[in-house]
Amino acid sequence: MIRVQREDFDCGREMAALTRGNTRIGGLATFVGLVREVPMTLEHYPGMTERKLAEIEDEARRRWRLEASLIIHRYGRLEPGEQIVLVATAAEHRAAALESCAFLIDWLKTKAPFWKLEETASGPRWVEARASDDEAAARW
Amino acid sequence: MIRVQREDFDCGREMAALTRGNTRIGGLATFVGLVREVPMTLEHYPGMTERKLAEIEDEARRRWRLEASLIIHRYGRLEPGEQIVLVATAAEHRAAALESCAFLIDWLKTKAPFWKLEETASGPRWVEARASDDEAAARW
Amino acid sequence: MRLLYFAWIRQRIGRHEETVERPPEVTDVDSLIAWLRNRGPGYAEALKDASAVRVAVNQEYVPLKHPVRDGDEVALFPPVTGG
Amino acid sequence: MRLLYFAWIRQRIGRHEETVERPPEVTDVDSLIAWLRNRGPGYAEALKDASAVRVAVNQEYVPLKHPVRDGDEVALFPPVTGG
Repeated sequence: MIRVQREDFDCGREMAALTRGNTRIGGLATFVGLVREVPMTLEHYPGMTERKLAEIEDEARRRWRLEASLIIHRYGRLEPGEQIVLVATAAEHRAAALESCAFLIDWLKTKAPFWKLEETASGPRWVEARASDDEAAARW
Repeated sequence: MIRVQREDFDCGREMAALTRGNTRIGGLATFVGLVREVPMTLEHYPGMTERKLAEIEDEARRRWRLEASLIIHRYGRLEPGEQIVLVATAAEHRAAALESCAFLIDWLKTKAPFWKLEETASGPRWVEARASDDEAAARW
Repeated sequence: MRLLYFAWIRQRIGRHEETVERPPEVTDVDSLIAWLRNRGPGYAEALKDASAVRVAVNQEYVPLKHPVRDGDEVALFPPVTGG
Repeated sequence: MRLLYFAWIRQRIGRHEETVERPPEVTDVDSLIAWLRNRGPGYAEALKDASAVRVAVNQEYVPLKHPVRDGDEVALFPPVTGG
């Protein structure tokens, strides 16, 4: 399941909804990305964003046997400490959940069309793509 | 922080408490272990359990620069779908959070003194340790 | 063709989207970028370094040699930084 | 010495803990297990395969050659299965 939204999300509620009623699930891995230090505005490409997130989720479900998965990504202006993204994967055993969760956030970072504009002390600054993110995505 | 308790826990609340007010945190990784299929009773070694969990957490904090960490492990009788364990790690960047979270659950599995008695259809059965858990713990 | 711009490419060009008639010499992403550079100083500035530009045609990432056709949705943007 | 038993070792021995006077021949975990096996059929059954037994002395995992002393807390249990 994927969602692209301006509003915040409730991790506990999303995690409970993801696993509820499925007692084949033995492990749930999640990753939450948070705004560090300075406010930022997340711009995205409506339409393509949903499409890419769904493709990435499909790829995870091809590579691992997952019982459930969820990606929520926010856009718009966010303050420090606010949640940006939630990735959650549930599987019978922990390895599939942990690996696919790391895979999803690594791929999302380099493939989902989002751009961050930070409000730094010296003015607005577009966050630059990092080579380490390409390397993290390439290892899968 | 570590907690060993009979009661359930609220993932959302624990995650929010872990990151609140610390805007150096850019990534929060969590793992939740859940009871699969059949009810079980978790026995543990009070005193040694807390000690071992604290040691494992200390080891994670030596290996990765973490802003916050939490291990909650339950004991007693649990129904299918119930939460057994929560591991959560927060760091500036996602790699440290994701890796240390996987490390904590891998080490906990082979080092924390818990034993699971499952109520299978054919009667109570002690869960056997798995070689794959030893391998997972040894890779760190 | 529907053209979309994001992030600092959008800011430098000064608009988020526009619809243009495809000139005959524009047959792929490369020639589209070359043609756009001549539309004004904002375009020239935004697109001066093609290696810093990522392109999606009909919402799929494509290389610079990818063909563009009438009716395509072509988006130009910097490397993504979400997550 | 305070002896603690967990999981199926506890069940087979039929008790969770006991306090015993250390006999002189019990100097390490190995000799403790040998001595316990002679305390009754439950003990013998629980401890027949020493390779299936894990031991903690004063809440630290130890190998079979680890010494045991008066006043030690010695726990015997199967491999752990938490998480």
